[in-house]
Amino acid sequence: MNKAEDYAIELRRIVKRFPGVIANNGIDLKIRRGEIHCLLGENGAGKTTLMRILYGLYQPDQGEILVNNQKINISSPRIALQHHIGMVHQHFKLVPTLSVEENIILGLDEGTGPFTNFRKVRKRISLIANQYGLSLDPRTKIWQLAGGKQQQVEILKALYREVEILIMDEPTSVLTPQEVEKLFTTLRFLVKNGLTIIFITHKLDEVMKVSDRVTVLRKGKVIATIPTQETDKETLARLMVGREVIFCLKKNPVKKKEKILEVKDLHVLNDRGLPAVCGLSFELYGGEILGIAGVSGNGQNELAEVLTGLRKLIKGEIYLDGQDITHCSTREINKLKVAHIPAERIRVGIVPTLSVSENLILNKYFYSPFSRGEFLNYKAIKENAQAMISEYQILTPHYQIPVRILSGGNIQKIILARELSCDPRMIIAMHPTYGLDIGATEQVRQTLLSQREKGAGILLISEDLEEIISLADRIMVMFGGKTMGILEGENIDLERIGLMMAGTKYRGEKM
Amino acid sequence: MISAKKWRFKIEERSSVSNSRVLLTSILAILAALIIVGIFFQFYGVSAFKAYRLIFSGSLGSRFGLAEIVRRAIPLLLCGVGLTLAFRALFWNIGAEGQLLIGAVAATGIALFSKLPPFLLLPAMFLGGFIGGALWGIVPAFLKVILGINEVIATLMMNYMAIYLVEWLIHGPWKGPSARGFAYSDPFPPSAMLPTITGTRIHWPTLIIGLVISVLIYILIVHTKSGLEVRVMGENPEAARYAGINPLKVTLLVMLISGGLAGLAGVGEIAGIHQRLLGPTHISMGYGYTAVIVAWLARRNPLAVIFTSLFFALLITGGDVIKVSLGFPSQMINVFNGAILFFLIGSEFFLRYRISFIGRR
Amino acid sequence: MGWENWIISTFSRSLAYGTPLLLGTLGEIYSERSGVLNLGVEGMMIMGAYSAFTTTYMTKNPWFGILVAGIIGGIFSLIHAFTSITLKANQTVSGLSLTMLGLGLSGVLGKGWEGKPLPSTIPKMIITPLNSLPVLGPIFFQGQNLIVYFTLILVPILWYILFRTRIGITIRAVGESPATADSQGINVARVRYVCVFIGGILAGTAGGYLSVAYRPAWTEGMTAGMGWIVIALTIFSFWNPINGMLGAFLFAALYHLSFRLQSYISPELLKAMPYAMAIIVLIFVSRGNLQKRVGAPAALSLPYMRGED
Amino acid sequence: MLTGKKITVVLSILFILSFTLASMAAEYVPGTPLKAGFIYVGPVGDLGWSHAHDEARRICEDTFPWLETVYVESVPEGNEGLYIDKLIQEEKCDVVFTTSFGFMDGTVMAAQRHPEKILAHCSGFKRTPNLMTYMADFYQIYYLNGLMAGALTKTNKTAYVGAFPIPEVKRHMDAFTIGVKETNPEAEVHVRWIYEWFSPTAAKEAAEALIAEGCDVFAFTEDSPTVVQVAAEKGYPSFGHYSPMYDFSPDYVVSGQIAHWEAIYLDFLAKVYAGVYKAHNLADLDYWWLLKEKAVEIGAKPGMLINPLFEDDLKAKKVNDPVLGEINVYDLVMKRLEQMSDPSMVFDPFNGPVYDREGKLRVPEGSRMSVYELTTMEWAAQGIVGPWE
Repeated sequence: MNKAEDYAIELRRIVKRFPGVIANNGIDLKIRRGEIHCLLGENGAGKTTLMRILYGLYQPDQGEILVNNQKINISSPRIALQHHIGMVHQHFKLVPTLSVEENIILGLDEGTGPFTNFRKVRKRISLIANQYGLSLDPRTKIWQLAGGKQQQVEILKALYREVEILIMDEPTSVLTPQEVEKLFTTLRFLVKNGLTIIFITHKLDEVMKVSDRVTVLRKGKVIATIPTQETDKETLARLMVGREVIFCLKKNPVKKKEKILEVKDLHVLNDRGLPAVCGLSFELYGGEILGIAGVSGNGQNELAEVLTGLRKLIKGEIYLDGQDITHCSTREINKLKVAHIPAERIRVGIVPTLSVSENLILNKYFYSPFSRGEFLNYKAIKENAQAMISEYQILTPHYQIPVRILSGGNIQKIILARELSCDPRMIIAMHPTYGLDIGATEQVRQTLLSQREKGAGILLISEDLEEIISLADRIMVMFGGKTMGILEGENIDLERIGLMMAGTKYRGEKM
Repeated sequence: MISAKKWRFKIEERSSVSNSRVLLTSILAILAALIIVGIFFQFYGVSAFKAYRLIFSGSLGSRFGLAEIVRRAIPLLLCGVGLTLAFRALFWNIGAEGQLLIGAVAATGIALFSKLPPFLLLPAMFLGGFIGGALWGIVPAFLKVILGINEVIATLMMNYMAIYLVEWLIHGPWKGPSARGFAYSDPFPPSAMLPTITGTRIHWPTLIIGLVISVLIYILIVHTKSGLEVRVMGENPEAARYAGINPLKVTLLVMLISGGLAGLAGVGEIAGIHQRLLGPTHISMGYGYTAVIVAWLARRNPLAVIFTSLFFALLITGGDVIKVSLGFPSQMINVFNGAILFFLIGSEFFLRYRISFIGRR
Repeated sequence: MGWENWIISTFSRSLAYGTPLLLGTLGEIYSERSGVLNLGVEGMMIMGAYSAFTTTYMTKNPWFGILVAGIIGGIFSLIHAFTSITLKANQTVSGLSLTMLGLGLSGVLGKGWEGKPLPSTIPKMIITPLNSLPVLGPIFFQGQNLIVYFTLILVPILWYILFRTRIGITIRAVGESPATADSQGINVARVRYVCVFIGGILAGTAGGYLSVAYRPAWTEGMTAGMGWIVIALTIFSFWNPINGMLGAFLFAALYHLSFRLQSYISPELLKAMPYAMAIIVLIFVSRGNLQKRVGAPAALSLPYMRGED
Repeated sequence: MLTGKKITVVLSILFILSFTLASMAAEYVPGTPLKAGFIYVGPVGDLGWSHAHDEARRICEDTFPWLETVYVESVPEGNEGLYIDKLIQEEKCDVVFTTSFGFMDGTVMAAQRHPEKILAHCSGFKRTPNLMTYMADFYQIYYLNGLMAGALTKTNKTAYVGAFPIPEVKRHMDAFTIGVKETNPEAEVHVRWIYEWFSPTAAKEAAEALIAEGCDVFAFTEDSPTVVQVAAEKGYPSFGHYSPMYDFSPDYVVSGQIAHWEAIYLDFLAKVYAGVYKAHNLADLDYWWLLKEKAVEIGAKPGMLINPLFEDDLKAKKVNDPVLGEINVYDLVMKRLEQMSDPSMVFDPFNGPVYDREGKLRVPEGSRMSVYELTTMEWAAQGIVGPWE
């Protein structure tokens, strides 16, 4: 058998539908043994879904899976593991209160019945760890470990299970640059030892750096599978984005107006009590969109939360229209006409069981006319809902329908309608088009642009570089809680942003 | 979307549930429970038919039965309405029993030891009872919001602390000289006794308070800003945070009212029925726990509590009837409650999920 | 009558009265470690007490009675398991119903069994020559019964299983992060069923101990709130069998001392103590890393549904 | 403006009008079949108070062919009114007995609601023309038990586990102590309270605490045989309470108190049947029945006054009585029993002089305590050790 045809995995015509979305639309994919194969695509392209099918977490609606040229039915992760397929999830599947070794042997049957020879386990862990240059104390509890170390545990866990095909889902999104380097070294070690790695990412640099071949996915379909050496970032970017529409967005030149937001020397801690934003300063002007780019986990979330009063800062000052809002509550900031389009729209943006009309006033029910004194005015609420539904083209059978039955796009429209209908001074939009279909994406972007026309200052936080580039007037890149510089006009280019996202400061400005 | 493949049927979350489906499912669940208990009757050597006939005719069919249903529904109504509010905010208040007792204690303190003029006494007792129950209720609210302590455990533990507080009072400092050494407080002065409908023990002022409050709470939930905040917090706490709703404020408000209403129930029992402080199991007979079921069955709707509290009052009274007429043990009522509850929580599953059988893929 | 008398009586009573508390607590620790809060302990215990008594009365074999008590407790717990695991119902309400049902059923079925003397009970043991050891002898080797020893042995075993074996890792993983456990191919529902069942068996056994060993008789409601002390003790133990043992024996000792020191301390205060202590412990561990180290299982009382992240 | 009173009246009238049942209850006609209802505070199976009343009820029903009875158990205090109404209105009872002190006020109110019916309240002190009170009291038996306990103790420490520190229990403790002191002036009575009428667990631990203190003879007031069982495990003698407890440990139950409520019930019901007692002549009727009325009995079980196993020990112990001279305890018990059973009750434990444990004279020489003094007794007799409230 020809080496080129020695496929470890073959996926044929995989189709997976979710309510309202086709996540995978007839995907064919072949993974060669012993290669690092990147799955490249934007958020929502269907990469993760496809890999979850391969790992047995989802069942495909159509299509077949071949492992080592044999057709199999992977009904659960256990079956996947039996075929030596392992997966390291973006959100680690680790039990924080258990130790490293306990997490590693969790769910594993070693034929020792209920008992475990921990000495043997430890020995084997350290053997594997040494082999791949990992260093871990098997008795440490997971919650005591940093993100990179936790990922090592995940990899160890897979290796301990004698995985031959390892799926890594956006493994760099939680890592520091040093940790990323370390990870790549580890991955090369693994391949050298005969493993096959499927590497999910939307970062071009990583593809170029680590992979042997790359498959580009877009909207649930395979666009191309190319050996990495035969391509370059620009080609891949074009294939990945493939977006004609985007670059046709009509954008009027900036009419830079008065300063809306001023952030001085901001310091914020994350949930684990570690510094997430360290000494960040910037300004936002009316009528502009300031894009904030960066690998996720570099302080963007914390920044957005501080600016909306959801998180306390430890040092720094924040001014909105010259007014000190450093220690204002969410409600107080909200009343200063700050709109917030949250990243996780279903989890935090709406109340699924409440009606469309009630969801549309979540940020203004305490104003007249929606309430008078303590009482709600349902007439005004209804009129507001009807107006919003038609203005934002929300597709809903009725304004009293619970929001949960609407599609993702319509839910996002509800959030936009609610947040933007008060003529906001400032809009903080996080991943506003994530997971939306093309039409909805278009509408969301147009809406943001029209707010810009009206003179609002918009802070657009997104991991979707294309989106940022096409919408933003200025782009600030965050890395490690600091700004790597702000790009403007001519200076904006993908490669430069990529470098800054990796921690290189922009030389064009004094920093 | 969930699929449990092994079972060869598919379980999907329903997107919405109509009121009539809720009603129908609840009624079916109760019927199923009654059938199971009926089999138990039969097993016990009593015709289920006869037992149920007696339960309903004995309680609904006589003046005394009806009066008893109404008077038992009063504490269930007050506690239950408060619990619907707490449950709306996703605060699992299992502590109505303790809050009721503290309300009774506060009312007793005012009735016996305040030197208030007679016309002020009862209003002061209601106010004091409300405050007492509310204070007992907001402690776990604080514990939950500030320290993240599970409210089920906290409220449960506080029930027992309330029980032993009452025990201590009637054995110790509040033991009445007129009780001849028995563990009771002195009886209340007449101005601290609630009027009752002649020939019954229906202390109607509490009943009216309960009915008015259930309407008020309904209005609060559906028509006010605070009510919207409660619903947002209960349905999606994260969204509440993003909308700038202060969880401490909402939880405190909810537990202030929930605990306070249970406290009012305590005032009603103590000033309307007993007119002195006595053993905790005699004051309440587990109304606080039964109210959990009452609120649960009402699907957290305070107006529906009017009916569900009457329904459970009917069951309790019916239990009394068969206790007298068939010589059934008094624990029968717990079998009833337990069975009905299990069928209700079972039925919840069929409300939330749609189950369809599928063949092999 | 010196200090030895106080030590001997306190410790030996603490063993005798603490054993049912400990059995119940051990069971509830397992149940809660797997993520299922079972407020039905009182109900399972009383069903155990009832079935142990009637079985022993009819068969004249107290050991058979204890066995049946464990089985009945286990079967009873499966009701809660079914509603809370399979039907994903609210565990609080389901547990409360279990307690109501247990109290009710045992009260109704137990009519006619009340006030009957038991023909045979679990014998008290005197272990010679160990009983002649000073202090320790009278505490441990005189007048205790096999169930007490069995429970004492159970503590390290259950601790070992929970913290040193694969089974324990699985249980704790299911209670902390069922999604993770699921992703490792662990059947979350099955683990929880087993743990709830273990909780039921132990609670039933505890009830059986009460009615055929501790005080050989059956009376309606004889568990008298012990199930709720168990709930408090489970918190107090930080979900660890060893601490559970210390807690159970501490409260049992306090209970006994409340009678010895009756002239000095209000009994209501002592009775309220387990409940107050449980809240204080919760306050104590609610902060910072302590929560992770010794706090409640993260998925406690949350039904698990496989879903998307 | 509507006042509270007016609303009450209006609601009451509406409520009453809404029912057309005008069952004008008639007064009982002597000589016709009679129906009696019993309301118990606890479950009937608890071997204690409620059980004893229910035994008596059954005996009555077996004795009188014209009598029909009905009972309700486990009635929480505060609910007695309802049950009285139910028994009268629906079960058509002519006589209703309520058997807990806590039922007093509810029973008085019910008596006023049903002036044509006969009610009887046990252990209370409030009477109306149609409500009598009754009580079968054990203090004389406890005294006799005390005589034996004093003789049997080797450590000079006898034990008493009490339910609630109320006059009834204190009276029994005092009588028991007086008995103990009479046969053994050195002995003490150690007391523990469990604050429950029925709590096997508490009774057990209280008894264990007393054992740890060195007590070796046990008396108690709690509605289960727990104390008997605990004492027997350690090989200590004890005295049964309320029901025959001999069967629970035949080797260690010396004697005990047995209630015969049927004595009162039979007498009263017969007189109602005969037309002696009617719904208007009960205001002064108080059955305060003791040994001489045979409302109570001393014995390990009916007919077994003293467990034969202990006869020799009791006979071996001699005491000097100022009146009876040297006499062994067995004979002393018999003599006292005879004296107290005499219709003129030539002896009573509380014959003066009686001192309390503070040394205060409570009953002067030559006088005897009145029923009122007995039922409100709060002092502790000399020899009692332990908490008193």
